[in-house]
Amino acid sequence: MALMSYAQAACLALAEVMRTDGRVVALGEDVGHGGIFGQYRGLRQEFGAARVIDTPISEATIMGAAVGMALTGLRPVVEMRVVDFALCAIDEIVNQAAKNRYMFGGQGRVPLVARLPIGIWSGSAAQHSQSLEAWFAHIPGLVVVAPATAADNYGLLAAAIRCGDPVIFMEHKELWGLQDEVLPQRTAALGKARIARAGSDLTLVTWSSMVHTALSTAGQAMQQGVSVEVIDLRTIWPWDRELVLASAARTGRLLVAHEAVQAAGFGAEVAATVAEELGVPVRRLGAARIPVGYARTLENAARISPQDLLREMTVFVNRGGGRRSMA
Amino acid sequence: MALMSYAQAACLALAEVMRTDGRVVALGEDVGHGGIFGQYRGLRQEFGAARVIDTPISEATIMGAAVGMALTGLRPVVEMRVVDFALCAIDEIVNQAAKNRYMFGGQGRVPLVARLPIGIWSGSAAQHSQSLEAWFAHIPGLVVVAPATAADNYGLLAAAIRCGDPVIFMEHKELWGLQDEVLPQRTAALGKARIARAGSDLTLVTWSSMVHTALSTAGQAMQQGVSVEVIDLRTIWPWDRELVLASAARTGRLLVAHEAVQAAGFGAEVAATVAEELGVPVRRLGAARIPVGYARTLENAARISPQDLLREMTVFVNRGGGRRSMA
Amino acid sequence: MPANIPAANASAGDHLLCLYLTMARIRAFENAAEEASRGSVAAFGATTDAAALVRGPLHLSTGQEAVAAGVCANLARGDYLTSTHRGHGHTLAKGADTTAMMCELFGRSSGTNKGKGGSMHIADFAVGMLGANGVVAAGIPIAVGAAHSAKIRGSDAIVACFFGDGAINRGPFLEGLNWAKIFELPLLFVCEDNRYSATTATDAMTAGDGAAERARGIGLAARSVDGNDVLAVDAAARELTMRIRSGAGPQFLHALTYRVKGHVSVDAAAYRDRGEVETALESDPLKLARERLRALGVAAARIAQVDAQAQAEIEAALAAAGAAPPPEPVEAYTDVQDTGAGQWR
Amino acid sequence: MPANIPAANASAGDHLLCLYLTMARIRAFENAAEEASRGSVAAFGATTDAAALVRGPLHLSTGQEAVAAGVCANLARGDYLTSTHRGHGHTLAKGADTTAMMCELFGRSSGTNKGKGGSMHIADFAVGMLGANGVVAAGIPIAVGAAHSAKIRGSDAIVACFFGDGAINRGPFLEGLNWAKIFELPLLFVCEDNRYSATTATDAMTAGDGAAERARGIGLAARSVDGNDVLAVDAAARELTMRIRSGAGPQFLHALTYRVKGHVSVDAAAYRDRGEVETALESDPLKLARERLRALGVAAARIAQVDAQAQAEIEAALAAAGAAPPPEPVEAYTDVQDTGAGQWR
Ligand SMILES: Cc1ncc(C[n+]2csc(CCOP(=O)(O)OP(=O)(O)O)c2C)c(N)n1
Ligand SMILES: Cc1ncc(C[n+]2csc(CCOP(=O)(O)OP(=O)(O)O)c2C)c(N)n1
Ligand SMILES: [Mg+2]
Ligand SMILES: [Mg+2]
Repeated sequence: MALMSYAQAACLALAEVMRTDGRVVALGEDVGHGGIFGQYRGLRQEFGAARVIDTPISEATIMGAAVGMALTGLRPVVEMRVVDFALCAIDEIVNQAAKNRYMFGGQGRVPLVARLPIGIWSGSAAQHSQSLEAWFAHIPGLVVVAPATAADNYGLLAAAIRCGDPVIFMEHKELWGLQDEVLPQRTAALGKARIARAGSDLTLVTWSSMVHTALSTAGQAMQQGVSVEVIDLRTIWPWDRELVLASAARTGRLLVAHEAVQAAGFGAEVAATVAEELGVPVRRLGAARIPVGYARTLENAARISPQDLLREMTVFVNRGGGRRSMA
Repeated sequence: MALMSYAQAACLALAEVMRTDGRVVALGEDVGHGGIFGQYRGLRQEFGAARVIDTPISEATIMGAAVGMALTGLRPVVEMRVVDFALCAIDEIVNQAAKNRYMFGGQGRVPLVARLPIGIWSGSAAQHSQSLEAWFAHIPGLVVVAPATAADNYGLLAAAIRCGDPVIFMEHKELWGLQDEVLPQRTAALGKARIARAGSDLTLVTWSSMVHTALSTAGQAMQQGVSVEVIDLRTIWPWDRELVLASAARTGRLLVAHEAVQAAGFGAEVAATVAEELGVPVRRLGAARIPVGYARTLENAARISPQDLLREMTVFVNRGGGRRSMA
Repeated sequence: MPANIPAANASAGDHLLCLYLTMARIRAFENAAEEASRGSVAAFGATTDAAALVRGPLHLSTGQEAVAAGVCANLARGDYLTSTHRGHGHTLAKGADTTAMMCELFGRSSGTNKGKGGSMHIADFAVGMLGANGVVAAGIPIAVGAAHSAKIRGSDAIVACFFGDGAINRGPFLEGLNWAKIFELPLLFVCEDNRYSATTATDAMTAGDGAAERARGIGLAARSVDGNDVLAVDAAARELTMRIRSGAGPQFLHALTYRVKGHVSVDAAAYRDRGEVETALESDPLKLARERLRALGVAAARIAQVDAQAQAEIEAALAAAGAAPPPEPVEAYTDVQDTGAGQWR
Repeated sequence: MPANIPAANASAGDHLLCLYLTMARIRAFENAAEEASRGSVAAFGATTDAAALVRGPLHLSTGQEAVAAGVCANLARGDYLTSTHRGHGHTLAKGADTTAMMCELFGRSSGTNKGKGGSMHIADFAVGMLGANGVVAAGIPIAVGAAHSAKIRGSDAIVACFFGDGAINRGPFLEGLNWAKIFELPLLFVCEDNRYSATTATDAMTAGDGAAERARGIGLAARSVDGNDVLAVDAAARELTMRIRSGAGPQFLHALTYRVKGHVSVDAAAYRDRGEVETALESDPLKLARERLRALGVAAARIAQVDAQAQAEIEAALAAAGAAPPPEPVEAYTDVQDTGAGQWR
């Protein structure tokens, strides 16, 4: 058990897997110098330039090459820095990595992990702030992971590398420095959510950085007599339907909150499923459908604030899940 | 009023707008020879190679150049052949076209229409068969259109070219030959759905090619005593919430059906919204989360069949919207 | 079936006959596929016929067989290859089984891809053929990765990467060549230049002096060759693959040929001059090879025998494919992914 | 403020002084921005300070001013320019208002972008500056489109497209150059080669003989120039822009310079040799220009006066930006799109 940062936890997971599995390589821009967030620190020193590969600024080829590596016996971990730049490699993710195994009738497999950090990164404006997990959840062939803690970044990254199919691994850019206790050798299971806080009035499903807002806000809600069960989804696809449905059946209300734009966000999938399966009242809280602006006031308008979340929880429980305006 | 095909209707709309607005140009691979589906037939002859521009196979630059053209006084109509190839131009769509106006504080605007045909195109397998409208609905700055008829392909394409902001215009590859009556000069309004068939037991929201399945199936359902109101959404973003909510409030049940993968598809947005706002029972019917296979049996497994849709409608109405298994 | 790699000590005639068999097999295979695909796809004004046995867009490499045959004669089974949408020839030349390929085009579960891919995604990983690709230029980064992997793993496999003249205008061409060169990867780039990209004459869309010059601008050694002369392709490929095997890094081959048919089988290619095609047919690679074989003293009967062998193979493949069952619908849910696969809507 | 375009009949000294003012203004602007950005962003081990006035990643062009000044001196107001993440210099040199730019960096609604863009998206469409860009190489296709548009519209505007040495390894570089050449567009490509791409020395990531050679491989005429010598850049740009204006099609300029600071303001650039930086500082473009000015007989006092003018402008800009109000939250919902905009969740 050791206290470490979200970035350090990723380094540790990668280092441990690389020590025991010679097929694992890391590639991307600036990984050789430790990555600009320190998420590859020390790896070049330990594993050398042949396995911790600095690449040209060629996102399409970074991802495409990783597919070729994966098909021929390696297990590449691909760094894209921010999901926004991975948009330069979308054909390679969606048409190649995700479909290869199927399209070729299982002749090959593509065991790669693509690290596509999401989230608002203070003051970085529209092109460095997106959360696009819903996109990848929509694509057959992809596993999608969004860890909220250092412990999960450790455990889920290790699990992702071992997965055997392409995993879109979405760290959050404002969590790199977050510290918590990591239990080495404890890999988390893909597809399993975690009840981060138990409660009885409302099930709040969330993931990534929003988990922390949810936990602090749930404490405040409790003071107002509203007991919130917070579920950290951890894996976006496959998401833990059983756990979520069981919780929502128990509490009778479902709220999904995420940093991504609400319109066509993954919250819609969770809410729609719960509505279909249980018929209990559902609500969503996601970002307005606006790009992330630069000025602090604008950026804040694109964020879900703790106040927004608290209001949504308490109003929902107190009104019993009725309509809300189309503001 | 003239009977014409979906492809001809698009040609007509484009030709008419090009005649009256010198800023409109068309560009893409093979548009000079009429487009491989005939959707640009005759335009090169009428407007010349300077305005009907054959391009290299450079999707990123086709889209990026269209952004530069739009910023400097033109109104480009961009051909991508199938949405799958537009994945080679996603940065240009999402980070550039969609965000430009906002990011630069309204200094410029990007009045372009990107034609990204969707849908299963018989026997074309995984990389030529996707329906990705949900992706674009998730991106602030984009309008998303999916016409189901020749009349709408005419009216909505003309409206899209006049829109002033980037429009993702998603024709369906298996509708090119579909014929119906087109009323020239009648532009459709973006954002307005259409009640394609009135009914009282169930609201069925759908779009694109699935509208035709819905209409024929609704007839069969009627014979079984189930009255289905079919709404052709036409514009995916902004979608016509008012019309859908009013209909669902009236019928008391909402079913959304689409050809796209159900998981994180746009049906989730519609279903979640209706559940949130009305609390009426909702269901979705979209494709399984599998790539589209080549063999007919496999391709059919990735399609929503009329039988699937009929079963879903009748079971829904007869059981009163209860649970369904997680098959 | 084994790839046709001429024996090192073969006579000139036997050597060429071996290459000729590969070409004849490709020609026969594609002729049969074209026949079985009538009405396969709606495009270029064609309407579809639900009864077509081979479905979807079918891209034929008729007239380009010498490139596939000549290059692949210099690849071992353990070497890798990536291809394009026009990949039957590359796949056959790399040694894939004709029957399994025909089954794939017929959408049978006995196909190379279990019926999941069809013509545009034909592949046979067992012989190192890592796949045709429906996206222009998308095979390039994959080939780069396969070569990088070989280098990292210390394998002596090399990779051949085929792409068209149109593909050199897509970004991955630049990125892939640059990458291959800085890491000095064991990779042969082959630009199979048939002068057309769909309905467009590629020349007008291509700045500069073409593929080889572009490759040189990125620091690669590049050679041009008459892509209809199978011996010339074979000789160039031999030299380049030997260089690659000796550690000289990536090499580039520009093979000039001609797309005799339309872009897809339903394309009548009305946009080009019929005379152009007729001139091109004069240098049909099979015709040229037959002339050369005769000049080398190979008897007409032996050539006819090879033609007949190729034809018989294809007949057998057609019969097998026609009789094979289609995949069960449940197979639509396999090989998607292990975690969170398939069925869930 | 007007762009500094030296008068045609200016003396050599006045001509250079005019270019020098542009460089001094950029230097002063970026020094002030850097100061105001302390603690702006978490990366390279830095932690953030919520009080930073300039937020987010700040990419400084310190030491590269001669490229912006020399090229833009040859652009008219109606000409267009696209830039990179490192775009302050290009924007100022194109004639954008210093105060509006500083307001933008401070996130004020009086900023060029109304506070919506910040440093990475700085733009001033009024002077033809179509935007910095947070995505490497993304400005290239946009510039191509602007030039194509000028050609179609029969406008006599030309376009300058700036990008870094790292950008030449991304696909759009190839695609954009090819496109510009086949359509013979009025476009000046400027590779501002500061030898680094973030923490990586670009040379090791770049195959072949570099940007100019690569451009030639795609059929463009290309020139290389000492990017720290503002007169050399100016002269080269003059020649190339004149060619473009006379209809010669796209031209390519490779300007060699050096990134004196870290990749972003919080990057201490510990990955490179301090000596390398010190050597580079000896050919600082402002220092070189001052020496040249003295040699041309311009009095030290006149140079100091220009320095003071630049400094005063920036002080005024800082004061105005400090006093300006931030955008109202409601402005977050404007300029998204007209149809189906903003507020809906
Ligand atoms: C990225 C992408 N853009 C467009 C297409 C449509 N398309 C398929 S083949 C083709 C022409 C390719 O030309 P070339 O590379 O010369 O190969 P050839 O067809 O001549 O073998 C085009 C444009 C595609 N498949 N992928
Ligand atoms: C497509 C893309 N990949 C990666 C990045 C991250 N990034 C920002 S600047 C930069 C280095 C760019 O190098 P160069 O083009 O030489 O420009 P310079 O920073 O030296 O001005 C990188 C890798 C990005 N912004 N966009
Ligand atoms: Mg070709
Ligand atoms: Mg640089």
